[in-house]
Amino acid sequence: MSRKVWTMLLVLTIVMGLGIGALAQPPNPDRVVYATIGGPETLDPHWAYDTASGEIIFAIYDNLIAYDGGSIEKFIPMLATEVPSAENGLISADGLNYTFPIRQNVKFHNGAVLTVEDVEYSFKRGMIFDRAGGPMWMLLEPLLGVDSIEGIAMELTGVENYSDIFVDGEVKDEYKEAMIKVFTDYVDKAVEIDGNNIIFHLAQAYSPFMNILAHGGSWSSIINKEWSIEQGAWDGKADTWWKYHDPQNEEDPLYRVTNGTGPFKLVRWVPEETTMLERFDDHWRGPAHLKEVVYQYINEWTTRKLMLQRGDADIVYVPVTNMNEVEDMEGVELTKGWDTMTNTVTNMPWLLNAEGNANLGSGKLDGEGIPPDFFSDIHVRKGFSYLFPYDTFIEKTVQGQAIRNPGPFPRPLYGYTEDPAMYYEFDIEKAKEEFKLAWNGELWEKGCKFNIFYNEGNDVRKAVCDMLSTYAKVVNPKFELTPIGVQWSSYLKQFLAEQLPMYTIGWLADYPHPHNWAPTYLGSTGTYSAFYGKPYVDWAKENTDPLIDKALKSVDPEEQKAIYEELTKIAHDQALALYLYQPIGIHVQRDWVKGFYHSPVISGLPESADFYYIYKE
Amino acid sequence: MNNRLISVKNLVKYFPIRKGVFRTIAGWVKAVDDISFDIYEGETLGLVGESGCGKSTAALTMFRLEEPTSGEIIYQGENIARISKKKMRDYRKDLQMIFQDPYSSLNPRMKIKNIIAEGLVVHNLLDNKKRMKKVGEVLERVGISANSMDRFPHEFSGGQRQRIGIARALALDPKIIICDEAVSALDVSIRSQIINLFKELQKEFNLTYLFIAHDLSVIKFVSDRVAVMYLGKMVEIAPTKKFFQKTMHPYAQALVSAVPVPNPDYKRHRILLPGDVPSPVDPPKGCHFHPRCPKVMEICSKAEPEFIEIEEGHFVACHLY
Amino acid sequence: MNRIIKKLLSNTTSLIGLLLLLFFVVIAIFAPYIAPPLFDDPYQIVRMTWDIEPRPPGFPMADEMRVVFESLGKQVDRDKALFGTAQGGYDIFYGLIWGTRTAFRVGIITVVFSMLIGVISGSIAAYFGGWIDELLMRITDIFLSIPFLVAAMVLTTILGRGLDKVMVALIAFGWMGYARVIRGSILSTKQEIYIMAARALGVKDFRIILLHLLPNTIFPVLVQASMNIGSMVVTAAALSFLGVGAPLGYADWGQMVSFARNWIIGSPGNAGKYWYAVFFPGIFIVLFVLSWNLVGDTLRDILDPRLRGEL
Amino acid sequence: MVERKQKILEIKDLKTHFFTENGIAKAVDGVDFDIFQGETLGLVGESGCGKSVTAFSVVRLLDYPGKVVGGEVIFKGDDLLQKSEDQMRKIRGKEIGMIFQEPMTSLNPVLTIGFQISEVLKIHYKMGNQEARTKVIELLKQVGIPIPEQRFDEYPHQLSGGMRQRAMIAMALACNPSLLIADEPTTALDVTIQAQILELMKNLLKQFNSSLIMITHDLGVIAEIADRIAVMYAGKIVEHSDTRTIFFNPLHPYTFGLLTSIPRLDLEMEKLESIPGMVPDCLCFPTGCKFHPRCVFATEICQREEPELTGVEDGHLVRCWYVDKVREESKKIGFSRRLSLVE
Amino acid sequence: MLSYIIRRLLMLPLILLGVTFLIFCLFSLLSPMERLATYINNPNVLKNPQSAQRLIEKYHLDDPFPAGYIHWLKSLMKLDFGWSSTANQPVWEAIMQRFPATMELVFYSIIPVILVGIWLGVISAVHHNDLLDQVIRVTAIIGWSLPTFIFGLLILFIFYGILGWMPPGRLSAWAQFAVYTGGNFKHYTHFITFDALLNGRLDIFWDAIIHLIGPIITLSYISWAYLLRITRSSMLDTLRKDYIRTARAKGVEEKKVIYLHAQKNALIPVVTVAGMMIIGMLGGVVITETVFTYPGMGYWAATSAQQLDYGSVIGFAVLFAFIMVVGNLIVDVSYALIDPRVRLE
Repeated sequence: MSRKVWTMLLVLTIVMGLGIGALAQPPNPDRVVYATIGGPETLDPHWAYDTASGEIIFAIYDNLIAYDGGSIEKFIPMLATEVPSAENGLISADGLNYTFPIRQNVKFHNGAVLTVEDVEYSFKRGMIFDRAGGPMWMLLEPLLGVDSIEGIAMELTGVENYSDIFVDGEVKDEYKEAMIKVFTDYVDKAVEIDGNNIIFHLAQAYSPFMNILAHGGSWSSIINKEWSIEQGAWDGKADTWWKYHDPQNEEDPLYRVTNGTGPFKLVRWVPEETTMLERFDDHWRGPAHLKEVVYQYINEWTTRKLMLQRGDADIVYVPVTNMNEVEDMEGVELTKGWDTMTNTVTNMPWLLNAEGNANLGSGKLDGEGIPPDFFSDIHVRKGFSYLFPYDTFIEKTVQGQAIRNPGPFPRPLYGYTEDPAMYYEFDIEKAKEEFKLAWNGELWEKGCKFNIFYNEGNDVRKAVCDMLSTYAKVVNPKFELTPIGVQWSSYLKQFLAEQLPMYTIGWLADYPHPHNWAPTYLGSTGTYSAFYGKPYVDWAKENTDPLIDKALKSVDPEEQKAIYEELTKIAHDQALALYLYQPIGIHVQRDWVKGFYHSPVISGLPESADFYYIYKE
Repeated sequence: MNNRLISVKNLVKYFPIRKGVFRTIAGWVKAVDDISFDIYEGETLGLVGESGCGKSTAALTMFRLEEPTSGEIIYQGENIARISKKKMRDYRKDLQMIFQDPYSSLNPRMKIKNIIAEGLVVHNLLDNKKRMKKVGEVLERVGISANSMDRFPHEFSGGQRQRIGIARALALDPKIIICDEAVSALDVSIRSQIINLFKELQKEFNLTYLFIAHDLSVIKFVSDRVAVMYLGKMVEIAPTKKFFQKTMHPYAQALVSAVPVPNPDYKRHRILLPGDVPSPVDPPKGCHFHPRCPKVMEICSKAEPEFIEIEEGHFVACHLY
Repeated sequence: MNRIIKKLLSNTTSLIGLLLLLFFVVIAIFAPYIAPPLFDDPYQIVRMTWDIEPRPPGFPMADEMRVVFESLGKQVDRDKALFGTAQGGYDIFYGLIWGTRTAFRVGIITVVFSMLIGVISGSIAAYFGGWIDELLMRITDIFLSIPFLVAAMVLTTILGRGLDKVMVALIAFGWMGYARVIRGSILSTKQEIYIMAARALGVKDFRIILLHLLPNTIFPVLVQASMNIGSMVVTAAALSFLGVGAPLGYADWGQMVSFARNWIIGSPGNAGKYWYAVFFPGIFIVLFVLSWNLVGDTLRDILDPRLRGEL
Repeated sequence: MVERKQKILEIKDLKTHFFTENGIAKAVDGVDFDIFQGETLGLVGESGCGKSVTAFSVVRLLDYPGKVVGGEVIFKGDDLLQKSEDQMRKIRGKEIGMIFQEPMTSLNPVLTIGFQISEVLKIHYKMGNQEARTKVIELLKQVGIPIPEQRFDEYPHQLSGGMRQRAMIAMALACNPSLLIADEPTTALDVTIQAQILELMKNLLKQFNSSLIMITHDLGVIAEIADRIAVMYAGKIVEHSDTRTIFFNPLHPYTFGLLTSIPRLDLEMEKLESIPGMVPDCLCFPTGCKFHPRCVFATEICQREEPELTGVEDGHLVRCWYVDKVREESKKIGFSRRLSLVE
Repeated sequence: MLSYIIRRLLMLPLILLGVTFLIFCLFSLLSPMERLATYINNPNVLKNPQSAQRLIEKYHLDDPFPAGYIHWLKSLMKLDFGWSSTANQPVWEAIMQRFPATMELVFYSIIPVILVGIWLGVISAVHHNDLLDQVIRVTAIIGWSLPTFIFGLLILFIFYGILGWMPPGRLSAWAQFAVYTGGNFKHYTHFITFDALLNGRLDIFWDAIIHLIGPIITLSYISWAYLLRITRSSMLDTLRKDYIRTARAKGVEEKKVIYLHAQKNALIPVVTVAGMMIIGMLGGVVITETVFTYPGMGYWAATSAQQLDYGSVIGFAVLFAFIMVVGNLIVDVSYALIDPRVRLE
């Protein structure tokens, strides 16, 4: 009986071994498999606001202009035939009008030819689409001067809530006229056709405008008007636009179908499983080298690693912490040191919401907690700024794949400086001095006790908290900082409620311009800084807002540079936050993959690649 | 005759059969189908019948261990079929039962003393010390050393366990005890010990027994009166002597003739009944016994015979009489 | 009772199980001596270094960490990571030793509480029957309809990270098995004559359940419970593995395995480079579960031959 | 008295022990008896006396951990204990049929009655389906099962207890065995059904001319069916004789006790005698005569030495030191007289 | 029997309702803001401070508990399970997309469960207390004690990492193109293996099979081990039954006694357990699919549970409850079909 069992198992094993050996496929020279984590949220360029979506849209759609290779300052024309500038007169002297001549004979994937109406439609649809939490504020801000189309609608109708305009999904009769005006007086006027040119009329001078339009920003992708309407997207009319504004995901007709002018067309997208692209042979730049590109979404690192090792995946996303594992892998190429447009900081809000907030301990400076305005004392902030072992952290925790920033601006943007005077270094003695000064010495005497936060699952941020907590104890045993990991959901909730005393968070660039960072961290209305508490907001209105605005309106790069460096200095002097690090990216691929270049503005890079230029050898 | 101790009138116990999508009642198992009898103080009433005839159900229903479907049970002038469960609990100490299987009638995880004392505890009789004394007394009385009251049931043999069961009932000084097949599962040599014990106890404590058994020889030996059941109906009740001298109901006659007698020379006319006992779900019309009856008449399949007193104390339900 | 112990001791497999269990009990009790804590909270795993990458057995404590501990006034007695360090520089040995306590706590608390809930609801359902039974069993069905792991995961995520939350989740979705088992065995025990006898004595319902039914039906449940202690620990570990278990750095085996998750395979040509990262935590979990299974398995055979073939 | 015919089974000093964890249980400890063709032997005793084990030892169907440790079982001249398992299989069902106590559990619940009975025929006679079916239906008819064609395809649970036992009998008799072993075949049945089955067995035995070992604790049943009786106590035969002798002239105190302790229908009795104490556990039998702790006649010798099974009269074997005392006692209460007085 | 089936089916909506209610209660423990985080993976989204509130309104996150539940129930009636923020597609669509893959995995896992579990169980019982029995038993217990996530990763390591036999995922890249592009490949059953055979593509069939082996083993080994135990004890129990003695007394061959008389009876309780195990495997796919990146329900369930994507969790649970109830019903019916005592009731 048992012998039979073993014989059967043996035979089975042999057959399987032989069979697999015989049928194993050689790596296909025309196809690249990219194994990464997390797939796109949508394929609608006007909806997408996540890296993974941006990555796919980048391959499928084209913009008017693009960055020149890895540069973040120089542009090249794409669907426009010329890059506007003050020199060639395509940007008006006041910086309010941008003109783009449109390229001829460009074909969409469905065979349609690109027209200037397509371009006009693309931007107008984007503006009226403006989904909640979406990317369109970037275009609305320069073009209409608001961050949401609803703002204009509310202003024209005079209602307090946007939803008051409607009854049963229909615009109330009394508001109908105003609503049509939103389109005709604002949206329609912002983008105009002039022969074969498209002209943007800006509401204010806006130095990052070209960055916003450039390739890599899905929100400025050019879609096909006729095809979009066929799919059920906005019909281009003034009196229907609100029906296409801020739809549910599933109501968005373009969320899963594509028709771009880009080098690849979509064959199959299974969310969170795979995206399969195929070469578009009529691409205006000429067909790509690769015939097929497959994105495999695999959350398990071990699996991705094995696929890389076996050559089943050509390019693989490798967490920086596991970099060493692939370093000496045969046939695998690891390149390091690529700049990324992201940084990580630990914020210290000046005034916290004490109500129902358990994070502050007793809520008083009695050794059992901290007062809500604990961090409004500059010595406290400086003390902590000295207390973080920046170099150890970069060397050990992120395996050296990060650089330091003196302020909120990542390298190589304006505002980044290597001036040592702008950096805090790990120095327990200096930290001691600062803490002794804080709160008139009371802090040093009584100690403090509060929670510090990271979002669950982020081991690197957890290490930050551990280090802070550990060294706080070293500097003064009465300093008790408890690291708390919470789900992203409650992290966000507590952040919005201004309840987090010290929390680590990052900012990923929308476009490579310091303006994307300055208000965020320093302004009075920034994504983060608006939640630093009223004292900060008041302070920022006087000290940082004017500078930020000045830089935005400036057309002189030198002037901009000076202003952003000034902001960095303010950030350093005030010790507004612990500017922990700016990760530098790595790219891992099989060595038969060629044609990789890095650009910090392309979504997904440096882990992924611009597949138009990729080929296999 | 002594006083009536308990009297059962038109007792009925039906069990519903649920069927169908909504578990509606599709029929009834007529386990006890309108029986009436009295038990007199100090007597032993033997109740016989084959398995499934409803004799155990009748006993359980009488003591409200199954809720009667209808009918009256008069005890101490009160219809205990109608009183609340709580009130019934007070009567329980008068009404005790001894069960067939000495192995499953004692909780295997309880010590003997606790098993016997439980009745005293739940009825809140005596204090703890006196309880234990009482337990010792009843144990000794049924022939088990009081020293062994700290042991568990599995440490005793079948006969001893049955004695413990008896002690449990005795501890409450009951008026009436139902012995439900109390000796059937015992070996021959043990059975006689227990039967003798029953007899002694009856004399000593003036007990009344309802003695249920399927073995007529035992019934004959222990009871003062015999009652025979067939398919939920009472077919004959008579004083023991009369019953065996002059068995009236054809079923009872067949039953008596079928009992194996340990005497190779014993000659009798054996009445072999054809077929099996029909299901109590759908008993035959008319007299329940008529399909198997050797003396069946036309009327038997039509009308149900009444349970009437033929001679003094001799009741029969048969169209023959 | 003596009989059970004797049998447990005379059976080779259960003897192995008992010895393993004893081994873990000893570790749990003497944890402060085997691995002296360096943080105030002993369940905080000692960090040997800030390195993310695991370091092999015998790795000495990094200087920066020694400085930290010394300035905190701690005596660093053990300066080598006996089993190496896990991802993040956590001492595997320390984590495993103190994790033993965690394992016992998680296993025993979850099992005891879910058993309580299960036994109470199951016995009420079985004893009273009718619509109470129907209702309770449908509730059981509803709880059973969501896969255990998914349900526990959802609840832990909602409640937030932490061992107590994990335990709450495991209890909330872990009682149904007991309810079913106890219900089944009470339904059959209810037919036993001693229950009828108790009722004949006038014993009240709850006394019958407590004194007569439960003592006779609890053993299959106890057997199941003993085997579940192991599987609860595994499930807690699986939750940690999926990233919703004990807080990071807490001495918990599941976490130690999840630390190893990304390091199971070393570099090519040196596949076993990080063997220690998964081997030690893995072997602890497997042995712990195995010990309970071996004991439970034998107990089941000894206690209740009727249970064979049942869940 | 039946005509002495060919001796078909002879058991010599059969010993069957159970090797349990708590020690060796000597369930059968030296049993001798023989059976002639067409004869019915009653094996009587209380539970645990070893009567069923004796029967199962004969056909070698003992459950683990039981084992025949000694003796011979000569069936038609061959020692069954020496046969291979294969040879035994050919004897079981064909030469020796068996009927068990619980007809419910003794029939396979998932196989039809017809299948289970015809299986015997298929095994031993290599009959085809159709042939077996015809034969089985005939058998079912013979054992008194109405509409056998329909019953053939029914499952055991669809039959009543009496019918099931009839089916068992049909199965046992299918191959016309020369020896039938019936282990308490009527115990689980109701009195009226029991009467039917007993009647049926008596008739069939005549018809098939088979021998029968009837195992029962019911003296009433045995009185009706047996030609000879062997009384067992604690793994040994204590008395062995023809039926009338056993009933009218019991010479072992145990037999005597049994007979006086049963309530009976044929007598008016004032009081039941009873045997004190209980059947000993077969793990630890008393020394000497195993009955002595319960015996009223017991003396010191009984404690010390076990008596042999000796012939006291023609064919009457008794295992007792005080046969005479028992005979006297028996006379005193007028056993034979009282019995023959009836009717 | 029929009325029993109908009764059970009538119970189904009740259970489903209960399941949804339970999950809804769980999620009601969270504040709207916390639930919002499901839809936000990038703080950039909060650029405009009002967008949080607008998103909450958009996804009905601040509806009071009963209203929210009823709102949700209504849409459920239209098979509208809402939007899955983890799958980035409608929940129902996500289910339909992932369900066949999981079913295929579970379907193939039944084979070893039945074959190995039951077959070895019988062998083990027949060789009761032999060395073989001991080996099988101990292996089963050890197997049972191995956590799936460790076991799965080891399988992946050995059989894919070293031997290259069992790649993760469901299909190789080339096969994906062959199956999903061009329209030549017809999807009849959505089981890749079946479709491949029906399309006459042996290479794709083989590719699908080698992708399935690892997950199958990982998913089912605990079930084998458990079923083996159950079969063994049920078989041992049956072999002690009276009718086995009857069969032997009839002179039935030992082989026939075991495989005809005993096995069928012994398997009756096993069928229930096996059925439960098979249904239970649907829940067990969470870790297996995560480890092998097998694109099915389990993988998705794990993600959505972690990220509190409550639309998906409810969808998943409703589907699972449905399968549970129907599956249990099938198990009960097949139990009845095997056992004449129940069948002929």
